[in-house]
Amino acid sequence: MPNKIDQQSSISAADLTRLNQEAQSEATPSTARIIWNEFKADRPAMAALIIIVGFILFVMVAALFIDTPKMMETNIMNYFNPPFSAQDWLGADSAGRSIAQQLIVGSRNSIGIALGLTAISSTFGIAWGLISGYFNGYVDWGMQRVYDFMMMLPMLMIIIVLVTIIPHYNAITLTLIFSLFYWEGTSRLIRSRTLAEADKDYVAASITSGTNQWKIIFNQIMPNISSLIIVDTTLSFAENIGVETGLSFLGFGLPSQTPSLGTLIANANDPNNITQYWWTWLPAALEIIVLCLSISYIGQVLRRAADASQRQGMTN
Amino acid sequence: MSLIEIHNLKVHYPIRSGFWNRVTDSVKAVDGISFNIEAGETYGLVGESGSGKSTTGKSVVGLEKVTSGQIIYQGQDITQPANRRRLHYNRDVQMIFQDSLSSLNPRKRIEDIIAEPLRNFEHLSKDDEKLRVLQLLDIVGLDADALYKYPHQFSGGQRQRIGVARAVATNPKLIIADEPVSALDLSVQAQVLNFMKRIQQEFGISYLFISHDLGVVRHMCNNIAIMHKGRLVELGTRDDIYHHPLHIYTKRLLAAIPETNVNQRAAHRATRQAVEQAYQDQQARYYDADGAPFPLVAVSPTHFVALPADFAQSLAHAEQEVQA
Amino acid sequence: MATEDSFLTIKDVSTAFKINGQYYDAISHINLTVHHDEILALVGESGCGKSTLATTIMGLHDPDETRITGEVDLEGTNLLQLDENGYNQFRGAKIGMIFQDPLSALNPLKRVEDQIQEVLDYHTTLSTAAKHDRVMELLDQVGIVNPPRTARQYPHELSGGMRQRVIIAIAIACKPDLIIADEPTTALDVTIQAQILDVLRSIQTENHAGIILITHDLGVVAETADRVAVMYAGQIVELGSAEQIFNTPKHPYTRSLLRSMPQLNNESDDLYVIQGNVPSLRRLPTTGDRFAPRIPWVPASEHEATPTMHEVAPGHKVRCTCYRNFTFPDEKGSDRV
Amino acid sequence: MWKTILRRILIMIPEVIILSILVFLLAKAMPGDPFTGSINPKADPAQIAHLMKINGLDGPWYSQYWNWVVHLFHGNLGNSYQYQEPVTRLIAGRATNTLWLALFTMLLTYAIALPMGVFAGRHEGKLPDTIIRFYTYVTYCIPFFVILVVGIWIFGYVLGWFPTTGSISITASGWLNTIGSRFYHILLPGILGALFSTVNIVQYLRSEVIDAKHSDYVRTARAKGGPTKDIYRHHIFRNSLLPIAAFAGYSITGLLNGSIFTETVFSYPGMGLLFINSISYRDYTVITALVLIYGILNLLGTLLSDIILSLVDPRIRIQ
Amino acid sequence: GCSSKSSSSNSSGEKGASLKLPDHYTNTKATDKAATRNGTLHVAEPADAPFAGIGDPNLMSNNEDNDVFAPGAAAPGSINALFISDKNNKIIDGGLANQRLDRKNNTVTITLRKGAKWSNGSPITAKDIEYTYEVIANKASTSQAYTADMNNIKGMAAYHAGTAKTISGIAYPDGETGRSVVIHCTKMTPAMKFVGNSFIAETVEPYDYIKNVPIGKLAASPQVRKNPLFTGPYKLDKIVPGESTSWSKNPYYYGKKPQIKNIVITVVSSNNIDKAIQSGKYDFTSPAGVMHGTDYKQLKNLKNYKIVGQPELGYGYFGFNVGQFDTKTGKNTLDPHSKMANKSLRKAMMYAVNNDAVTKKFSYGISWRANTLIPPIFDNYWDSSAKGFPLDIKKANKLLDDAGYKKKGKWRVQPNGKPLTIYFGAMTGTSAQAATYQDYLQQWHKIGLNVKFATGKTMEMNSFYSTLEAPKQNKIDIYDAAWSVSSEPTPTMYTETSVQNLGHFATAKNTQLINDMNSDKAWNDSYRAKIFKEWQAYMNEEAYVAPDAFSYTWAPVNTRVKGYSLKSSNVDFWSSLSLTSSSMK
Ligand SMILES: Nc1ncnc2c1ncn2[C@@H]1O[C@H](COP(=O)(O)OP(=O)(O)OP(=O)(O)O)[C@@H](O)[C@H]1O
Ligand SMILES: Nc1ncnc2c1ncn2[C@@H]1O[C@H](COP(=O)(O)OP(=O)(O)OP(=O)(O)O)[C@@H](O)[C@H]1O
Ligand SMILES: [Mg+2]
Ligand SMILES: [Mg+2]
Repeated sequence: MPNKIDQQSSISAADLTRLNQEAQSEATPSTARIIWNEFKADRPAMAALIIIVGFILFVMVAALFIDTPKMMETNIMNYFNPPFSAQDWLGADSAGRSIAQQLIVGSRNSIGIALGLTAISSTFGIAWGLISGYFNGYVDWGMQRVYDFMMMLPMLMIIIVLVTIIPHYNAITLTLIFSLFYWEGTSRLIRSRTLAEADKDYVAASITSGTNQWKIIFNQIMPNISSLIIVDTTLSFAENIGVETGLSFLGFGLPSQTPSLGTLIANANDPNNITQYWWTWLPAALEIIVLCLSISYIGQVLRRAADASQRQGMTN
Repeated sequence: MSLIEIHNLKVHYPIRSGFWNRVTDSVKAVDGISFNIEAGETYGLVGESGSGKSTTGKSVVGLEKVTSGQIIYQGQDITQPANRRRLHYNRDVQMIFQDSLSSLNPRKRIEDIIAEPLRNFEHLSKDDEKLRVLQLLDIVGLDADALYKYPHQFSGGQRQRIGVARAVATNPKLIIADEPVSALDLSVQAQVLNFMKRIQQEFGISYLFISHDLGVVRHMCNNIAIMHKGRLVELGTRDDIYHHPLHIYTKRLLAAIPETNVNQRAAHRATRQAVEQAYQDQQARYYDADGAPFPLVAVSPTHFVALPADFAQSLAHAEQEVQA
Repeated sequence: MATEDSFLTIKDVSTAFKINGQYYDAISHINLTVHHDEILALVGESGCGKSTLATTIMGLHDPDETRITGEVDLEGTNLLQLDENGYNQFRGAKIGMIFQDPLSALNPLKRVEDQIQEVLDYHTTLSTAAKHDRVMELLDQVGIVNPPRTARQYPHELSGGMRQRVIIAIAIACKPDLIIADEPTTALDVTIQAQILDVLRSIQTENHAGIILITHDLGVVAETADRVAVMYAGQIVELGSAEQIFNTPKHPYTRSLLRSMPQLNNESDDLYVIQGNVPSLRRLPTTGDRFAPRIPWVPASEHEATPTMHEVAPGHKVRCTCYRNFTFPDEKGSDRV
Repeated sequence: MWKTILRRILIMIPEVIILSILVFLLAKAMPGDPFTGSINPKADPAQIAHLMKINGLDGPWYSQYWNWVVHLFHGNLGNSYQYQEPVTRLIAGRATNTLWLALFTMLLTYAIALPMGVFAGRHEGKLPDTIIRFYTYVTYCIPFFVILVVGIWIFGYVLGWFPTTGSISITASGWLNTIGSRFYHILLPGILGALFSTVNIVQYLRSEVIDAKHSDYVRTARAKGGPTKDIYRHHIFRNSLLPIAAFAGYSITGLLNGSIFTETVFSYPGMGLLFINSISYRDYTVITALVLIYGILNLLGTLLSDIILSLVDPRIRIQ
Repeated sequence: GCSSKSSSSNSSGEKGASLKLPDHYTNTKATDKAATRNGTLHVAEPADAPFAGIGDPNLMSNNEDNDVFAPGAAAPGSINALFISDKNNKIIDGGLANQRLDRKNNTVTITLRKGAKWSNGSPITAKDIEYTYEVIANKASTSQAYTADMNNIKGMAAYHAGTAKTISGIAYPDGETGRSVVIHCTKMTPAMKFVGNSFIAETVEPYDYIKNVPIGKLAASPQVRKNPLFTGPYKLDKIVPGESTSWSKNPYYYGKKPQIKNIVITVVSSNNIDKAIQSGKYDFTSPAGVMHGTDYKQLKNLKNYKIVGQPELGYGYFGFNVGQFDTKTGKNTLDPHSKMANKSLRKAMMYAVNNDAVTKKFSYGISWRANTLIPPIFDNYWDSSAKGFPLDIKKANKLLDDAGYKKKGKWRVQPNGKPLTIYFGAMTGTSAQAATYQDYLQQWHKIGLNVKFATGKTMEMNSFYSTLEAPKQNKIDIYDAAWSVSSEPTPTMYTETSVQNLGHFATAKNTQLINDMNSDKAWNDSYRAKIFKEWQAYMNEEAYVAPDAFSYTWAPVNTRVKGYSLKSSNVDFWSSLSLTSSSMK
């Protein structure tokens, strides 16, 4: 009986456009916009954002112009060339390969792994956490058992074993192997927040509005933990840039012909390289630290901005 | 025929314990209650905290898994999810929540919040939908500006009205209002209560009005059920409950309402303490051996009380004599 | 009620909070006295500054974030001049405080007994055994049935009413002269609320304390208060004995509040609704009558430019002159914002 | 309590069984066997086959697995091919080394992290807090092994303050010397490990302290008239430190992971180094045993944390 | 005996190395008596992992154990050895026992010296000689030392199979506690004259001491792990499992009296060995320890250390996959249709490799280009005149052109016109090795051969060998690997029946030559040497397996050490050592 409502209200279809325009002019900016505004207001954060995005783009593009197989060729003459020499301004490694070029391609690979890993593990972890947190009962119970089991696995050991088993592994396989494990932290975080969210009345309201469960999970609950998701994803990205370094150090990382920040830093494994040939590892190590610091800084700003957008309501 | 009939509704939450974590006991949140809600009436459900009011409300709206009993709507038992789906039950039965902030998704704009049930049940065109939302806003006294704002930008009273707008969007026949005003300030409370009454008159909606504030219930409801320990202890018209309470628990609740008449506060306190004393002393007469309320018996066509039949009759007689 | 036996005098107290580097008054120029053996109720809508006044008296504000002026005189000492250590001599000992949410106000990791005993540790030199006895006594006094058992329990094991009793026990442990109860029953049921109020009253009679009872439930005020101060937007708008406030309310705000309560006899009618909202801290009007925007039909000429308190009867004061000719508009208020 | 712990342990059993099968299969799937590439050019293929047989390396995987499980129940994890001795004995020797190192690292971690976290939280926003936070951010971003490698290089080789290999000096005699020598050997790896693992605890503790500072119960405590230092001691520190205690169990996982790096860099003969060696040697029995042990230790760590948590926090009763 | 040429030069110049390392350190300073009597000699054992700690020469399975238990033997690598040998590894009298070969009766008689004792003072007996065979051949034994050659001893096969309780072919002329045993063989071979042959075991086992331990459990027993017995100049005092061993003088040693009170051998990670030496913590690294070229670069200029070295018992080589192993017949067969079956292709690839430059750059002279498949330490057998495969791109191109490998675009194709992709198998190792492999690929690309890493990258050792050990495989066409060889150099790994013949080549000529090495005629040393040289020439000509690099075994020696000599004639390596100062220089 929609006419019942029509009867009760003086508003008719004729007013629609006018009222809509009025409403539009009063519209509150969306969260994304608020965050963006926050960034615009915070100069250092903006700078960090530009630097990071710029750097990533630079590395991605520059790497396209580098012929990796050629770069990785042994060049006996350039053996441990010191930095700031004519050909290699960052010097060369024990095989006479340019560190600068390796750094670019290596960053591309490491960042690529980090991006891929973050995308896969966060997506999976978020979905897992949301579903497990929303459906209590057997679904949650089962998912929690799987989670417990995964938590029990000694991750590093299993990864090493897997890496030795897989014959033709490359950056993609490595990303997939890491993804097997890296969703756990995210999923736990998301689950505990989802548990809290699912108890809120707006979820009950959605149920009584006839919205189906999946829509509730992904359209209603997820936006409410979006700031958590954004921050967590940023921070995991920062962390994931360094994820293959440890494995490379132990000798189970990327194949030697695939440069990465990890393989570069692993040069520090040889104590002689630490001081004598410092350029073989230090730039990569510094790059990781700087990248990770900047990204986590951005993460902090995002958290602040996201919190602010939620807090706004309280003070208004 | 009543709009909705609740028969012997039970909701038990399992308590797990012991070595194997088996279900060893249960919280009897709702333990066998029956009542009917007529079309167009406001039915009050009153009781102290933890007595099972919200659980009852949620069961009626279909949010709670019912342990046993039936809720009959249009001849179907809607405790079965399949029946609810078939009937588009929630199009006809909606809910207003106590906490207006938490019941509105903070990350959704008002338009989306109010349109949510419309999208699921009515499938209107985009413009029609928007128009309907605007009309609803108009009905609850909010400007069109509200359309693209977020819940936190409104005051408690306004938010509660947005909740009402959502609840009436699909033209429901029954709205469960679970303590809709207890979080609100006095003046805002008045605003929302007025408003709910108006909507009811205009749309012919029934309310199941849940509250522990007997003042508000008296203002709103025609029929009232008093709940205690998951059961109903007394059930009757407003007059039955406020002027002829029979069960000691009802009396105690009534006595606890603070009196705004300063001049008689000493007397009021004395009465309250007397009733409290009686409540403490006469547990055995008013409750069964397990401390649970007895089954309801009728003392008049509208008035039921959870007491042994003879005791109930004698109380009713005594009451009549006092009146006379 | 003569002022001579007042032991707490609040003189011209204002408290401002720092928001984005600027100070905004949450309460301004509050004058109030509290006497022994009385319950002074502080009523008003949410955000009127009731809690702010309470915490100002207790000195619980972060000095970096607030600016407090005026004088809080407790038996000759101006509390606002004290340093943290000086204040600690008063807090808990001379002033006890009861908070609204009894669950979060108790340390979840400590047993009830320890939490009560802590006050005794700070302010008395009793032996351990004596403290224990005192704790039992206190629990008994606030109406706990089995003190030894409750003393051993943790807050989460208690019901809301029990927790609130424990908080009260803490507040009265050192027999303070002043007890500030900030909405002690809002989170509780009517029946429990009645019990808690009874406990408060019995304590007051036993200890001869003065109580500041903060609430927005007029029923509670009517039942318990001796004197009432009605607050609006950081100011006291009406002050008087309970009888004065309920029987002959003067200020439009007080009258509006009373009128918006559901009454027995007007059940079929609409309730009165005060237009508008309590302004937020940053939007507080700085001049004129702060309540004026909510009674727009009253001509500006009725209001004072700088409203002051007018004594309309002994002990009964009203802010602004607008009360004099105040009537509600014919149609009983509108629910339009 | 005891019942719940027992039940938790029972629930663990299927997990451990699945883990054991998984691990066993993974180890089998690794290319090569313990005898591949043994560079004795005169080794006889028949002899190698014979060795495979007496080491139980023939037959289908399930029968190998079954044999392994049966032996397991006799406390026999098989023999290490590389070390020619029972895995149990081999690991027992290594485990004590790892245990000492882990224990020391953990104690040191707490000794460093607690004051830092509390201090930062208490002086939120002030200079020391900023410094501590900067330290945690930077440490968080440096790969662990870089800390180790640079640390051993500076303090071990350049300054020569600490031993750089092994777990004990063979010349140490007498129990005092022995303990001293052991301690001396774990000092540097322990310190470096602790510097790294403080990060999480410091950050967590700091925010706990800040939360506690603003909590209602602290306001209550202030209303009691308690001196600030007492309020910090009885309420803020207590309440923020107790949940940290439960970190102890969870941190086992981190310490075990870290042990792989620390022991490799310091040639410290513990389980982590053993694992890395066994991987390149395809010493299946050792690999399976180690992964299983690490898995079980992880489980026990979680259990321990839950128990600690339920002990210190009366609100939590483990289910 | 034929040890004609024993000029024993202290430079190895003629062995092809550009770097000349002395094989001993002549310390002219006087021995510091007090330091020697009371001091401690610190030896570093470079290793990647803690040592296993099996103090029994027949059960230990890796170099590290050999090194950390070395002071229990007279000279490195000869723990509990019966014999001493001359510089050509020929067994000579004067060791713990003497050996007599009786070709007529097919017997070997071994006689212990008088009064020989274990380090615990108990006598060494004939049974101890025999027990070695039991330890190696027992059905339950964990030893890897048993070889088919041992079946040459009568009754051995039966004992090994477990059908006999004792080895019937071993007799005690004067009882088990006597001094000699007689070993009855089915045939005698010239290899028996040399230490390191695979026919006669050359150690003693302390039978009395270990007889109660089942042989299968011996390797794990305390008798072998905690308190093993030795026959050498030092006895084991203490062992920290996996980490270090500590030694003191063995009063029962029959030979030259040891001089230093205490020797401590500590495992040091190969990664850090140069730093450890630089920080002056060790007197020298284990004489047989693995040291890399980069280490040499770091250490060669230290003032307080002298570098001492000698050519390694081993060599690096390239192998070509040219056939398969028939598991039924147990034989390798050549496949004439295989990708690498063309001799010109193989040789061209070898000529394209610039090993002179590579070894110089990456090993600093510690390795050098090998010219044959017999390492130069075998003075008598090594063909110093062999050319091997020096860099010659022109020749390589010509070989390919002539053989019909025409260029088609960037790469050469097979003579039949099909494209040619060659897969190179190499093991993951140090960064220097990685660079070397890269260089190989580049060189091959230069002559137009499309060579790629098998699996696209270097292979982890286990995957590498498990790929190669398959009876038939086509993943790897050419591979780079290394052998360490025994002191008796017969190349048994290249026989028709050997599973170690990873490229599966088998030719009649090769079989013939290897058989000739141990034929009756070969009892004549010069004939034997001639056959060895013929074989080397044949292998270089066919290039089924081609030499890659020879290396030094070398060690930095602190200048306070006196008497350090790696000469094979120095049978008293450990007891010759003394100190010239109480503190490390
Ligand atoms: N999910 C649940 N699991 C276990 N027990 C529950 C659950 N929900 C409610 N209960 C219990 O059921 C009883 C009734 O709860 P209900 O919320 O219906 O009470 P109420 O009358 O609405 O109380 P209030 O006035 O506090 O809202 C309470 O004792 C409560 O503890
Ligand atoms: N720490 C603070 N910082 C900034 N503003 C504050 C702070 N505390 C309170 N306020 C503001 O001061 C005003 C008065 O708040 P107060 O809590 O005293 O009100 P109240 O009368 O106690 O309300 P309620 O009934 O909701 O408890 C409000 O507008 C509130 O937003
Ligand atoms: Mg409820
Ligand atoms: Mg308040």
